[in-house]
Amino acid sequence: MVDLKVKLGKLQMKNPVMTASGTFGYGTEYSDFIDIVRIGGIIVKGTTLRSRQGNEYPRMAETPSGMLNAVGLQNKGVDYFIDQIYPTIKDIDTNVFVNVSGSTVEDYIFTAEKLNCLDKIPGIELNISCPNVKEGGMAFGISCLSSAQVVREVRRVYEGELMVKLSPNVTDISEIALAVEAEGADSISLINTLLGMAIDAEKRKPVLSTITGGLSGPAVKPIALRMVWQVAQAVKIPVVGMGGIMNAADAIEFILAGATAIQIGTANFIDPTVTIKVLDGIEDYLKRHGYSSVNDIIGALEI
Amino acid sequence: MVDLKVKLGKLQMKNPVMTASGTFGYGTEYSDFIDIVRIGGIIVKGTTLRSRQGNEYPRMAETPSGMLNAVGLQNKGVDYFIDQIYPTIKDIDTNVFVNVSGSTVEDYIFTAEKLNCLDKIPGIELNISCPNVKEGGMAFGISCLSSAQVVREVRRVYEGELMVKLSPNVTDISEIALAVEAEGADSISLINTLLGMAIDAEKRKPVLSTITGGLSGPAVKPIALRMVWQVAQAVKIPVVGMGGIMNAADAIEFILAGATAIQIGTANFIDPTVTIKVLDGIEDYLKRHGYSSVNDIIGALEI
Amino acid sequence: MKKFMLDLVVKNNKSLNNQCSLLILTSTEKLPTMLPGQFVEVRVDNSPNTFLRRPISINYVDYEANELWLLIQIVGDGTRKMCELRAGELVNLLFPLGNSFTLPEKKDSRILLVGGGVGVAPLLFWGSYLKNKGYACNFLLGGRSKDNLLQLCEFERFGNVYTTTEDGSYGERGLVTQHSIFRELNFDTIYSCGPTPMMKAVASYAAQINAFCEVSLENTMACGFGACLCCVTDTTEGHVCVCTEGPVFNITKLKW
Amino acid sequence: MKKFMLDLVVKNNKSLNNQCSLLILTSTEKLPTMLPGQFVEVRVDNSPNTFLRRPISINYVDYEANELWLLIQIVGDGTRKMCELRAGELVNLLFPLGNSFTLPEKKDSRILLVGGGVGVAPLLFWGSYLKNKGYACNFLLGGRSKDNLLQLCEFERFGNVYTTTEDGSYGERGLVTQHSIFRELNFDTIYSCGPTPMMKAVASYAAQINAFCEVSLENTMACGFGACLCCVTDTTEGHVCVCTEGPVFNITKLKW
Ligand SMILES: Cc1cc2nc3c(=O)[nH]c(=O)nc-3n(C[C@H](O)[C@H](O)[C@H](O)COP(=O)(O)OP(=O)(O)OC[C@H]3O[C@@H](n4cnc5c(N)ncnc54)[C@H](O)[C@@H]3O)c2cc1C
Ligand SMILES: Cc1cc2nc3c(=O)[nH]c(=O)nc-3n(C[C@H](O)[C@H](O)[C@H](O)COP(=O)(O)OP(=O)(O)OC[C@H]3O[C@@H](n4cnc5c(N)ncnc54)[C@H](O)[C@@H]3O)c2cc1C
Ligand SMILES: Cc1cc2nc3c(=O)[nH]c(=O)nc-3n(C[C@H](O)[C@H](O)[C@H](O)COP(=O)(O)O)c2cc1C
Ligand SMILES: Cc1cc2nc3c(=O)[nH]c(=O)nc-3n(C[C@H](O)[C@H](O)[C@H](O)COP(=O)(O)O)c2cc1C
Ligand code: FES
Ligand code: FES
Repeated sequence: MVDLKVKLGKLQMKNPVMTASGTFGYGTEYSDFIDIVRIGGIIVKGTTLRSRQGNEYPRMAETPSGMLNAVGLQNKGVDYFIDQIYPTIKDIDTNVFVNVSGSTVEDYIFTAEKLNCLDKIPGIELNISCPNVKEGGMAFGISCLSSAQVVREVRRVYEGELMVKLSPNVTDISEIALAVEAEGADSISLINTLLGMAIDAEKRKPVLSTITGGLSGPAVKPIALRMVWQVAQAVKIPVVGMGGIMNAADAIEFILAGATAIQIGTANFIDPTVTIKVLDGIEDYLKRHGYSSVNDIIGALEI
Repeated sequence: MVDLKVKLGKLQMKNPVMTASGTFGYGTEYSDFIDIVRIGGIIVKGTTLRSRQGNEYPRMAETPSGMLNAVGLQNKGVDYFIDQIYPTIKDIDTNVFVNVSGSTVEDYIFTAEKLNCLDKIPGIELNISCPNVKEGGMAFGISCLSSAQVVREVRRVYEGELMVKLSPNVTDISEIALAVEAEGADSISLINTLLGMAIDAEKRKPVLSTITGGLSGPAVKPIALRMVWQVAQAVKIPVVGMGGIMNAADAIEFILAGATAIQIGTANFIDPTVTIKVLDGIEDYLKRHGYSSVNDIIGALEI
Repeated sequence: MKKFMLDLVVKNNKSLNNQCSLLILTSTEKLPTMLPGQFVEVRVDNSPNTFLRRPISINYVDYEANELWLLIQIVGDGTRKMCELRAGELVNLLFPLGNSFTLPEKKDSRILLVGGGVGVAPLLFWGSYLKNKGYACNFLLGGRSKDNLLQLCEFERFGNVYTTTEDGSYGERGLVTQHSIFRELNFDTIYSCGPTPMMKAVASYAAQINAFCEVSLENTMACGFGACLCCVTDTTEGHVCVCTEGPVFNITKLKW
Repeated sequence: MKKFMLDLVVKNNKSLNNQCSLLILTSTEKLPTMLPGQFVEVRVDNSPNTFLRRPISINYVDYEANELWLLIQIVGDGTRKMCELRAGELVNLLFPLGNSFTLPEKKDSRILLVGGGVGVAPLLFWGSYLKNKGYACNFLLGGRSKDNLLQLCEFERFGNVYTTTEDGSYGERGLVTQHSIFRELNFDTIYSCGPTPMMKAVASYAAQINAFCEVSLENTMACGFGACLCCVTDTTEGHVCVCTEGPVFNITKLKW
């Protein structure tokens, strides 16, 4: 028996496999396909202070080994989440994180404060990296100063596990990671989507209603892996890696690069059972290589 | 008959299809497969002041819809180029550009100065964006200050077409584009490769000798397209777009986004005749849509 | 309704014209129950340009023969690969997805099903279902030319079939909405699937005569089961997902 | 030597064991001249995980039958797809690429060709070529077990065949370099292709006895024709491309 348990800050996780925000609904969308309780952690949809309609359609474009999305944080707001969604998911026996976004620092603070009261939500993922909203979102995540400020303010009001999700659309991601670590983040997750664009040559128009959108999927994996490796070298807090993970080998690459846990996003759309396959595959890898715990391979890349 | 001619600064090009540096050797590598004279412009290998052995192997990793390379500017230096290579390529009847790289500003200046004397080299492409060398390269291209400095100094000594090649590994590429435009660049080319990484999970080792390398190919196309669009909005000088172009439709997307010309890199490895196919495909597109000149579709994206 | 991810077996793949094929799938297990209007998400293997699954309507289900029919029109690499599948090969599906058409209120409703091009796909299953439940249907099917009129014989098993072609090569010449049947018969219940301009024309006619009208929408989908929020359409209730709240919508809900 | 990009036709694809196949290609046109040691770059279609071409040695050329043979071992998706090609299908190649083995200086040279696993591939073509030119060859072929010894009958047409298997299931037990032939015969010319540790052992033996020795190297290649500079190996003359200055190298040039 190999041990799959990992710790994210103070939080014990049954295994390192999590689902990425915006790709796993509230978890229940997947319960016909898998036993979602087996997943180490579920990050639910991006949640904002007030209800948001999201962007106009088209919101999606397929790209080589990836996709662009421009959902734009469609959600019914944190109060709706607390009143309507929380009761239906609070008894799911795994760590459920809420992904929090905002247009202003106050938005983040108020949303985090409200979520702080929820017993069964052990943590939030602070999304300072959404490229699909006009205000806020990524704007916070691309400068050290504003990243630090949001984290500092949220840290004051939020007591649970505070994971901060970084944007890859920056020159030096380690710098931002260090800035949010210094303000009390418990862990860092990366990468959010890369800003991209698709054009319909025949129609001479952008494919997405928002012109640009967020790129995800295996296409971005090499970039994500590099950034996770850079950030894991730079910070002391746990790193949660994601970007294009499609199978257990991909997940292990991120763990070797220094990720304590990983998130799976786009792959869920193609194979809604992929999380369980990755989980089983990690266990199999550890057995084959004679490791007793997944902790033995975190950051174990031989340089 | 549709008109394929475009102008890059003062330079007349017979068509907008160019080849990307480091992927087309000195052109002659392809002459068994195609009539290289049909290509609008050939950018030869990255050339430095002194001879460079390049990086250790492995230098290449395949990735989803792309590849990482870590060649590291292997070349025999500018003097060797002038003495040995130039005589063999100077009569190729198309625009041959030399891609210039350096570790210090002086390197760039001296190399450009030497190339300034070559009659049949109408321009250089200043590579301030190579991610595969320890010193210089990308370091210049990721800050406005140093980008501006290199361009300013080279502009003093170089009289031909000065194309500056930008790095995509930055937070705000338009800012850098504006900085180099202000210093007298005649055109801007982008994108160079994105910094990425590959890991062999079974061996627990990085695949590349240099750990990280440069990502190219269709995987990066959405990012490249977005950056070309952003830069074309920002600057007045011509933009040369590249990143993952595999066929005529891809090329047209870049042109619609604002590129006056395009470069093809990685695709040449898979299909050494791709440049000619793209050229014919652009002509066909223009005919089908009733345009008389390729200039009619530059930046013609309808927003 | 429980959703499944299953490998089905290609029983037959019949080319209907140079663009369309009828893919008949089966399984060693009994196929789950599906409803007319629902769709499947097909994983396209061996296709470098097809990263995501492809949504395809359920064309027909023959529970006795344990067959699931898909009617596919080639528009790109994904649909091309589906049309190239050979008998015996496996194809991975997520299904059944989405909502379904609503039964007419009265048994004696005057029902019209209007389909255009490959949009006729879900109407066959719906027509067979209606007939089974004792409703009488009329089908109005349109296409650019005779070749684009699909499955006419199949439709005739379930009701009266009227046709239009744009070039007049079969049935009446013109668009479906110009068919003389609208002057002759008085429908109170209309279902439609096809190109958006066609459905909009049908919807506007239905609204005019105050008929109950449902249309089946398409949208760009990444998942097909409500997880990505990429497939929204604008409704009187705001943005809703076509893959879960649709693909079938009552036109009174749409902002057409 | 002029390089071509051509679609060849699969004439036959024969599985040799559960990992290896012999792919026989042909063309309606006369195949161009190729040299032993050269390789082809295969474009692998319908394979989402295979972005670049795959380098494969020329195993044999039968100019009379207009056949080009490739011996392929499945190690990943690209090679798997090649092994699944069916007679009649087209496969796109860039070829012929790289340099070739060097003819021995003297007609009466005592020649040994040492191959391991799928590394025997180029040695068959080279052996046939040598025999044609009037040289006598010995082949020493090694594998993990009997199953991994490929094309023994083919090799026997061109010279004496000696074998080793690691498990002793065929020929002598052990590694190729442990074969008794080295104690019995005195070679002055050795060619080798196979796993790097094997070639290094062969090279070190050759250096010891001062034999002329060429080995055929592998490397990660993006293009195969000198354009990318990805495939370098370290030599006495610095980094050189395996795809153009190799794949065949005299061991005196290598830094082994
Ligand atoms: C609920 C639903 C049910 C459907 N039912 C059927 C069906 O029964 N039979 C059938 O043949 N098709 C059906 N479609 C459409 C089908 O999903 C698309 O044709 C398919 O995804 C195209 O994939 P491709 O790889 O062949 O083409 P791609 O390479 O993805 O696209 C080729 C071209 O088609 C356009 N395109 C892509 N997707 C769509 C789309 N959904 N609608 C319109 N244009 C598109 C693209 O813009 C592009 O120009 C349905 C779609 C939905 C949403
Ligand atoms: C000049 C040359 C000649 C060759 N001749 C032959 C031949 O005649 N027959 C034959 O079967 N193979 C030959 N090879 C090796 C062949 O190119 C690789 O096995 C093939 O590229 C693997 O592709 P894939 O998609 O199946 O595996 P991938 O998915 O690319 O790789 C699967 C695994 O194999 C490893 N791998 C990939 N490429 C190589 C390689 N070049 N060497 C060793 N391991 C590798 C990878 O690291 C990975 O672990 C030759 C290679 C070269 C450079
Ligand atoms: C459709 C879609 C919606 C997303 N929504 C969110 C979101 O609300 N909040 C967030 O932090 N990230 C969001 N993301 C980003 C993912 O969580 C993840 O960071 C990214 O997709 C990279 O991982 P992947 O390649 O495994 O998908 C979204 C991604 C997709 C594809
Ligand atoms: C093997 C390889 C070598 C390269 N060498 C150089 C170089 O010397 N100088 C340079 O400016 N760019 C170099 N590049 C980057 C390309 O010119 C181009 O910017 C990049 O590959 C994106 O285009 P593509 O996706 O069409 O390949 C190299 C790319 C590859 C793949
Ligand atoms: S396609 Fe994902 S929510 Fe509808
Ligand atoms: S593989 Fe490109 S130079 Fe050798």
